[in-house]
Amino acid sequence: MINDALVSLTVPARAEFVDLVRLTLYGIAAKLDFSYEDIEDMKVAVSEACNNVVLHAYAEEPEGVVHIDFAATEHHLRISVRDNGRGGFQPTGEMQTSNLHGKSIEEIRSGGLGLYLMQALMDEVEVCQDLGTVVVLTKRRTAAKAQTL
Amino acid sequence: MINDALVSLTVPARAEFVDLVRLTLYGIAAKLDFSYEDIEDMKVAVSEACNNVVLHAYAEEPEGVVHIDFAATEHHLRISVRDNGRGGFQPTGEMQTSNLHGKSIEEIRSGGLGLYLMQALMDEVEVCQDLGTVVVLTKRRTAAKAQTL
Amino acid sequence: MQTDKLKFRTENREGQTVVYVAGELDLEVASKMRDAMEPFLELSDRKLVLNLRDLKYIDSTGIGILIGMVKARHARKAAFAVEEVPANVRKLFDLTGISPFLNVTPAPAEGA
Amino acid sequence: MQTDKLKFRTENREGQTVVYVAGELDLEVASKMRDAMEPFLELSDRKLVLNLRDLKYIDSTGIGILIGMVKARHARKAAFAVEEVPANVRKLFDLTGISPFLNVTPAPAEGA
Ligand SMILES: Nc1ncnc2c1ncn2[C@@H]1O[C@H](COP(=O)(O)OP(=O)(O)O)[C@@H](O)[C@H]1O
Ligand SMILES: Nc1ncnc2c1ncn2[C@@H]1O[C@H](COP(=O)(O)OP(=O)(O)O)[C@@H](O)[C@H]1O
Repeated sequence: MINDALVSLTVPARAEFVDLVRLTLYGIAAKLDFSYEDIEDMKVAVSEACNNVVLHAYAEEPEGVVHIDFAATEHHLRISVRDNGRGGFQPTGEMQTSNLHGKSIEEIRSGGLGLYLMQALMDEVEVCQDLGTVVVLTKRRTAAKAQTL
Repeated sequence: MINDALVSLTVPARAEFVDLVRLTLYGIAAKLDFSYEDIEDMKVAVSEACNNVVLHAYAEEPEGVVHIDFAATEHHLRISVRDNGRGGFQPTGEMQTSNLHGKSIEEIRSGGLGLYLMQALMDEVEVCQDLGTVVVLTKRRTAAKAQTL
Repeated sequence: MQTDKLKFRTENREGQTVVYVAGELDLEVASKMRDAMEPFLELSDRKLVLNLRDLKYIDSTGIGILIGMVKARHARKAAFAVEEVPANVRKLFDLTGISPFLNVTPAPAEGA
Repeated sequence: MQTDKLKFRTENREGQTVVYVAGELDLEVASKMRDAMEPFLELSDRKLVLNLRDLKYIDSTGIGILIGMVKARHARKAAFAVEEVPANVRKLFDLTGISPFLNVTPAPAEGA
């Protein structure tokens, strides 16, 4: 019913607005009949992308914003998290991700898990850098639909 | 904390997206420590403005959208509901509102209650017509703050 | 539409049909509500009662539907009432002026 | 910040301090979490247990804080564990690989 619909949300690039992005995502994903687990996965992935904007995109600009576009098609929900910041990812090539598997307690450290989690939780993750950064997170709808129909 | 923050939401001008606007409003108003009753008032007023866009703003354009801006200051939450439709309010002067008070069962009829409710539930309602229509709904924060602090 | 946005459940009391309306009654589900109510409006020899205990949200769209129901029952000289109205819904009934037409009762009017 | 976004409650069991962490542990409340945990990290003669029964949300920010706690307790040679982890939180612990460091127990490890 809401196929091909586009919802856009813009919030200040501040930590206290990330839960608002999750709430809006929840509303959209519930409309699309995603399963509880898929919704939880997307909440975390989108928050990771937003956290990165809050932490890394804007140097000292207090006016920075995050734009989130939610595009639903018959088969996917595609969530784009966009900033107008200074970038910071490697310009090309493999995305660096890290996790704690196989590490000792001395080796593990906080940080660097965001992109790894986005990739683990979504079906597809793309990062584009142009004027700022866009992280595009895609989740398939098929499984969810099969569960509820 | 989130004073002077601006959150913007754009959704298709379709009935099934109005509850998403309410959800986002809820998230913002809860952050601002509005009381339960104030939040309920704002939910209805904003929905009335969105319903009007869905019903009246766009003739046959299936691609019409509603833009909602939420602007928080120290003393107010100001919610602007904007469309790019054909307008339809009286260009100037008093806003027409109606209600059922003092009417007989034969006189009452469905419809025409939206603007009346917006005015009854908000502290201020402004309507501007330019390229489309903007309805600006304002709620004072003072009472809410006094309740929760 | 989420399937659980607006739900109905019917209960028969003596001489009354009670319809429990639960969820959110807004523009999206207006025609669902109208369709669901139509058969009950016809039953003129029974009192029709809407129980709104679990109605979380209503706006002028829903109030417009209730106005239509009030008028349809009145035209048939058939009894109509509303019971267990939550405070936020009651506020809107009072503001719009529909309350006097709804015969609002606070608790189930058993056998009334 | 809503005041109820992240809440703590402490319980003393034999030889253990159990801290119940309830709500959403995200970037907004990260420093609140770190500040609240600091005094417990110092108590090296007691086992420190986080009960996550009512933790509704966590992401890499919160997991980063837990990594810090794991390391702080390890440096003091002091016991640390996590109990009653909800399924969605558990999934993230397993994905990131933090699980082996958390000594996760399903139910309260009474007197353990
Ligand atoms: N929106 C962004 N703008 C600029 N740099 C970013 C952005 N998102 C991520 N980065 C860069 O990519 C790195 C890896 O991100 P991530 O895997 O989420 O881990 P973390 O944020 O914990 O460092 C960040 O440290 C940062 O340098
Ligand atoms: N966004 C809008 N675009 C065009 N016309 C509008 C818009 N909002 C309201 N109107 C006009 O104002 C009238 C009064 O609106 P309202 O009081 O909400 O009652 P109702 O929508 O039930 O008619 C509408 O009937 C419509 O003609």
